Amino acid sequence: MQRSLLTMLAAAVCAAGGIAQDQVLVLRGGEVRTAARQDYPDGTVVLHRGKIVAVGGPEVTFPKGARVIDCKGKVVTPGLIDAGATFGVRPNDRNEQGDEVTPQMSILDVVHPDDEGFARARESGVTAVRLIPGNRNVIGGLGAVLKTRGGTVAEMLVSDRVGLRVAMGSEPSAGNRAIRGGVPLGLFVRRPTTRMGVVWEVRRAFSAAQKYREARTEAKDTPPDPALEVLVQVLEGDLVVHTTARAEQDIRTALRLASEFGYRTVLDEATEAYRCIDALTAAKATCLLGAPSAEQVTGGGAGDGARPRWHTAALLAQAGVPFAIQTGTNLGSRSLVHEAMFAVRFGLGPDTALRAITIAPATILGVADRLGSLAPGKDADVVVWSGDPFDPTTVPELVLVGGEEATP
Amino acid sequence: MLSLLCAFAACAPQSDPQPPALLISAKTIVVAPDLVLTDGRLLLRGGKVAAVGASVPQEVGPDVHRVDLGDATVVPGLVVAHTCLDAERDLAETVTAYTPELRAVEAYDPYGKGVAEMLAGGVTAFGIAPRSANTLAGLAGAVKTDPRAGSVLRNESYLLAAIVPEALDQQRFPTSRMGALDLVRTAFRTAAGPLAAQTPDREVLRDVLSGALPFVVHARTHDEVARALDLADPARDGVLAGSGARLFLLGAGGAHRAVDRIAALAAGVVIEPLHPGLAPEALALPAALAARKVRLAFSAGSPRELRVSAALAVRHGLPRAAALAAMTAWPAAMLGIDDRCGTLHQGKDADLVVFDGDPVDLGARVIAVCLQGHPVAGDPGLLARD
Amino acid sequence: MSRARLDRPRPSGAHPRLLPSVPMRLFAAFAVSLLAPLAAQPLVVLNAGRLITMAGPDAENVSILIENGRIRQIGTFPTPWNARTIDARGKVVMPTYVLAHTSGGMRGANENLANVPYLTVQDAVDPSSKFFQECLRNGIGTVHVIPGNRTLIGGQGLVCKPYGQTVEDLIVRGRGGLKVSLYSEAGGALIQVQRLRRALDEVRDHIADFERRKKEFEAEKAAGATDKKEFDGRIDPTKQPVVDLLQGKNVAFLYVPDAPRLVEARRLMREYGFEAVLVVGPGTHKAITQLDGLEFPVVLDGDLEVWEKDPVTGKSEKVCLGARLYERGVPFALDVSTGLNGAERFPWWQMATLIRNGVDRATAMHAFTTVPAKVLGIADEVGTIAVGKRANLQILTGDPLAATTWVDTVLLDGEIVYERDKDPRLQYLFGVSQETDK
Amino acid sequence: MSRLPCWLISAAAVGAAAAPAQPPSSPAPAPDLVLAVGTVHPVSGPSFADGVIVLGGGRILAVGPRGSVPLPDGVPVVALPNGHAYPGLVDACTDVGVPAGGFGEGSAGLEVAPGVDLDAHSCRAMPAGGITTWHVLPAASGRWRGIGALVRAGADGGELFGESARGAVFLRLVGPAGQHPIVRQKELTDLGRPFEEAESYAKAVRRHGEAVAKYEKDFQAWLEAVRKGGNGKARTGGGEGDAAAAQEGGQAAAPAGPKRPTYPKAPPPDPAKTALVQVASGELPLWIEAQRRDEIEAALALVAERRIVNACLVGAQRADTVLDEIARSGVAVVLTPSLVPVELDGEPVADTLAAELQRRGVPFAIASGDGRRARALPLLAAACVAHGLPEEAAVRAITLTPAQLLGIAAETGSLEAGKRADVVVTSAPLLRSDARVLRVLRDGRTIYQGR
Repeated sequence: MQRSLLTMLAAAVCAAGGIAQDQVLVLRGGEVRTAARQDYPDGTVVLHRGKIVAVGGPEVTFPKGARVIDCKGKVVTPGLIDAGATFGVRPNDRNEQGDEVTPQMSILDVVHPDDEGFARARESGVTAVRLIPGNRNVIGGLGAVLKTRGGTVAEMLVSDRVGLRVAMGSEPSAGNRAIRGGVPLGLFVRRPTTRMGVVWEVRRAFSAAQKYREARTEAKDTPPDPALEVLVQVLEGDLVVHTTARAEQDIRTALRLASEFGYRTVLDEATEAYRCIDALTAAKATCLLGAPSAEQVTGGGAGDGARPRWHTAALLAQAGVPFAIQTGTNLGSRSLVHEAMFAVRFGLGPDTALRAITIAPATILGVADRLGSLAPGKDADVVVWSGDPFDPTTVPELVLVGGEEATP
Repeated sequence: MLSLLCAFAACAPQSDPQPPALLISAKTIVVAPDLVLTDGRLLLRGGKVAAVGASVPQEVGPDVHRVDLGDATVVPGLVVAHTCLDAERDLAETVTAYTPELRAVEAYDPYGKGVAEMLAGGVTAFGIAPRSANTLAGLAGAVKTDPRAGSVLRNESYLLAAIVPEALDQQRFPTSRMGALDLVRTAFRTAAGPLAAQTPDREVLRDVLSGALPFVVHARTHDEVARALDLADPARDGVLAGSGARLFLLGAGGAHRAVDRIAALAAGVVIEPLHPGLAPEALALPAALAARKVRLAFSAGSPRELRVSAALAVRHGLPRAAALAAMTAWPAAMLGIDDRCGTLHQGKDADLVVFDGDPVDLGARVIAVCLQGHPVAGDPGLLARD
Repeated sequence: MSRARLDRPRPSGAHPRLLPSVPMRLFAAFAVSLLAPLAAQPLVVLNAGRLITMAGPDAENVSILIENGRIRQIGTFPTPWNARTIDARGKVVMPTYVLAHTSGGMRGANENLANVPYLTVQDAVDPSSKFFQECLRNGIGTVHVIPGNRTLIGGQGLVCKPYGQTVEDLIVRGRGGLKVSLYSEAGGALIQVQRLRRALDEVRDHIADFERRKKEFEAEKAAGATDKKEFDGRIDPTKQPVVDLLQGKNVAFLYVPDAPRLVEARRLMREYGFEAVLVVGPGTHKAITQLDGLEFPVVLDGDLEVWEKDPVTGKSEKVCLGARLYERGVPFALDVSTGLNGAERFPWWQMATLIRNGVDRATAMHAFTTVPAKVLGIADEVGTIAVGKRANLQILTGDPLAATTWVDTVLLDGEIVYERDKDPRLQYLFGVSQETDK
Repeated sequence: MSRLPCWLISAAAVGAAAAPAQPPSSPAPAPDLVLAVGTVHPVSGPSFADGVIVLGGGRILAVGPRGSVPLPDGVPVVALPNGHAYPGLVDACTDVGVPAGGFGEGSAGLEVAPGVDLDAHSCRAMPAGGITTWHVLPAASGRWRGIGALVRAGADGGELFGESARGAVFLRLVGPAGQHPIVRQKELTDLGRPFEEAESYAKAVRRHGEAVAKYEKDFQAWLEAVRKGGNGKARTGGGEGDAAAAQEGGQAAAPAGPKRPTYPKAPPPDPAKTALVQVASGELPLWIEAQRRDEIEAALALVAERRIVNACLVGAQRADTVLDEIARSGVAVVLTPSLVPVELDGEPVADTLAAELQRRGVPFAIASGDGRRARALPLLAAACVAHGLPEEAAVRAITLTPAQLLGIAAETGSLEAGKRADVVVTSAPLLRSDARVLRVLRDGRTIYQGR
């Protein structure tokens, strides 16, 4: 309720941003890759008031006095969407470690709009990102999709109900110590200390949510519990779970839990997805792939023992498993477009690769109504590249976020 | 030297319980930041301000001791809105982060060294606050810098909440700002809820919601401040929105881009001690806020800190009058003690400081301090009947 | 599942040979087994689809005749009856890349004593190191392995090829340099410079004393005060490399982390009159004018783009030293990082990074071929494809700067030393089997 | 002014070190700018209203009330009718420009100038505070810390003052709190030793020079002797080693004729001792960081014992306990006051130090000591005024006095004809809180302009 209010306001702000430059903007003559049905070798994109008005070939007409930018020899694509951005939040604020299960936490409370990560992502063609709590909790909290432009969270916000962070594998139990009698000293003497314990925590939370839901339907006056409210929304399918699962066993566990409680889940950083494609297709699961160029998992996930393969994206594409490419927590060093470029190097088709960093994440994150492709009515998030985006020598020459130039 | 002052300050008041009537004339008398008398007169009687300027009768009785301070400046006793003095350890209950009903005055030691120093520097009243180590840290109270017991003016001046990093603890809930803000929201929601049982902590939170008690949030960086303001922002569906709550900010050093929202949503800002090392924007913030009619006060551990903050603020564009108000009238109002302190209007307590210049200039010296009519610091002979 | 089902780019015509994956330590053995026949027939003809010589315009559909590891002929000519042909039609042939300065390929890059000029990399280099395999995989054919930056005078470098079984196999003619480093932990900058000064002073005095004794010997001989025929005074062997440096018989590879140190480095070079190849960290751009008018091209270290935060505005801006040097017309060579993750270990990526920052294509490619060859004094042997030069060639599946291009085959001195289809590591990274990475 | 001579010495010495862009002696350059300001505070003399300052070739050509100095025509005039002009401020001791991690391990001979990070943000911030010259403290470890660097402010980053930019040699006597008395005593006794060693070192160097000369003579003589005496072979072979052997053999065979002389061994070069020699000769100032009473007394003892003409106490927080000794000793003091009360060993530090030193005629400078305070240098001085220091004395303590202590008074520190054109113009008297810096000139170039 409150959140939708928030979103509306954000939208209003974006519109306001557009009104500032009320003039019609036309990108003319470039090779337009819409990431939708049709591409236009000699294309036209018309933008007005922060929205895309028209997309098409040379035939598209536009009013006099419109500002026309000549894009001959250049490539026009939708703004990129990084479904796995790791910047914008200070390290300690990424996880609320006071408890293992904190579904009511919202990443919006800790987004740091001045973080340079936003500017850098923007300059590399990324116009929207998913930010979500970290993996140190079993159930971490709510993620959000934000634009990479605008000084305040409200201006940047696109959607704040994109997913609930659940984490499998070694990270949630890392640092915890077993209780084994005696007095528990300190915060980290607690469960879980094993993968089993992690799963057990998830089960306990969701079965509690089930009871709470029944109790509430029977007795209207049961005191509201914000944490369980969130889990109930998951159970009722209003909210998607984003499960971090790198190693094969974790991926399978994540799918098992999802089917057990009947909720929808996205598999985050599914490094070993190439090993359980059958399961993924069977469960109609969707994946977020981190850092395709990595030869080994580094950072917090190293303990999961997952082994990357270079052609994972290509295999998923063949098997028809919907997936998006993210920069991810593994290697944040390169920009999103270059991660996709490596996927292409390793065998992924360029069109699929482009969709994997535009419309695919938009769909997975439930913001495809506003972002992800060049289509009339969508936000004017557009990138003009100096050439083929998957050529390593190409640079983004113009980045528009909500119709406003975002390149310095 | 300080210890000597302390001893002096300690004994002086007891020595004569009923202060003498005093007629002060000076080149400059600042009755209030907006009312400054030149070559004015001030009549103190019974520890109160009996008359100011024109209202002072030409002829006063022989019992009145006349003092001509020449070209000195008389200002109301300075007021510090937020301090922990040196009772640091006692002012935070670290077992849990939710301690709204704890009172700082109960850990206040009127004989502490810090108090004497405050007095010597011209601070006659201050708000003693819990340390920002807890999310809902507790209640700040207002006291006179008067080493006698019973100097407490108010037990509950405002409720202090902190979302700064030092309020987070990696060994207990909350460890992140997500958790801290969740704690604050949940606390107010439950307190406001009809089903909530009556407990002391909820009483406090309800007083905040009713506006009876100011709510001070310690937030420093731009995003901390933004989240603090969200609490009172109807557009963000803040927990305090729509209620009568009065939101103050403590710190706000990084808020130079949020001044307009602050002006719209906050009742005032308490500036953390300024030092030359801070970023220029942080030093210019008081000026920016004052320009938007935001009421300011200072947090300070000592009078030196108070005056350095004021001086630096003025150095970066804060008008002198505003700086003086931030050291007297405004903090008094915020602490809810403006019926007695903060100005020298008729009927107020006779708390005043005599400077040999403008207190906003660091070059100005404290000549004398008068507390409820008693000369308590500075040159003892100056205001006392010889 | 079979790899054939992937739309992965592969050499046209070549059928995927699915060999059993083999532990990497046997990797060298592969190439050996396969160059055995080649030793018998010294003549090799390489038919190139596109030839990038780096020494003039590119050519289409030409052949290269290789004899005894050297290029004998380029152009179109009848294939000699006894020549073995390598078919690279439809592919791109260019010289292998040259690394002017790296600490990869040896065990323990830094001696924990500061002043050890008498050490030499020859004793530390490991022919079977992962780094050398990675070099071949990325088309790098000549590397100057030299001690790391965490010493003062670290020892003598070695120019070698990343292929062979013994150190002797690796050695290539070329000027290895003496490693001198101004790197220091925080706070040590001044001390480091002072220590270097002291070390050089010591050697300078040593030389002076030597010269004096020599002069006196001549005098004594003239006066008949000695029966010795020859002067038998000796230079302290542990000082010899530095003596050579100060006498212009050796060149230093001087690592300079930042601008203040760069100024000092130039001052030292002036004062002590020695020649140095400057290996510069990104921070040096603040004193970029100090890089004008140098004897040798400079060498950039692995990270080409760095972000510098401006404490005033709090905004951080991207700095690309290579681009700045390009604008000033200062020649430079590139380096790759030695890690297993991150694209900075690929020459093509490093070149692309420079081009993204405004450097032109030719400059970027020379920075990995002719320029480092010049730095190492072997420009007449490697770096370009020309008659008489070493046949160090790489066969690429496409344009060297395209992300989809792979190094297909590498020849060093006319021997095939790498074939992509037999690269166990790639077979691992493109497999789905459970076996673990060695 | 008993110690004026010592200033002159240092002024001469270091003035030379910091080679001026253009010595004042050379023929006066053409004027290129005129500053007309409401009030001029030359510091070297009384302030006056409605003054003009004529600048040319980076130097001050003339200063005085309007009318008293001839105004060149055709020269741009910058008029700031409400402005107050002061000499560019001099921060006698600060850590602005010290790289993160400091300068490492210190020694009397460690010149920090090459290590100063002139591009640091703190350096670029100095002009905004009206500071045109500062002395970088050699923030190195150890008792003998090194030789500080003189830095000039610039529009973008600092510049070294002259070629060597050498400031003062720093000796740190400040011990940790709660040190055991015996240890302290040991620390603070026979500080003179290094000077003695330095002296003998200087002797050794001189002797070596003579010895070499003698050796060359002897060698030639010996060759002559050998030539005359025919078969020298019996006696010696080439090289000193053989010579030595020959000597032993000589004793055995006891042949006539001179022995081959051996080359004298040179003393190893030692920058630390060299620096101390220069200190002893007054060529380099010696600045001693001392806070507690015993430290200060030890410092004074050292100065008296070695008769150091150009010495200065730095910090001296407990100077209030030994004021008269300081006054008698003839050393100057660099105070690094803080805006907020400070304590030393749990006791508050007296705020009245500056005033007391002033009363006793001890020359003293007020320095930031810390880059974070440097930009508020005037406030530091103002804080001292609050404790009885006359305002003009406070201004002098951040301009002329530090320049004199650093031996650059001939170059900067006051508004006098011939000095470098370092000028700060503020919107109000410098020590007032609302004094904004309107314009800063260094060597006649505007390096900062306030809004």
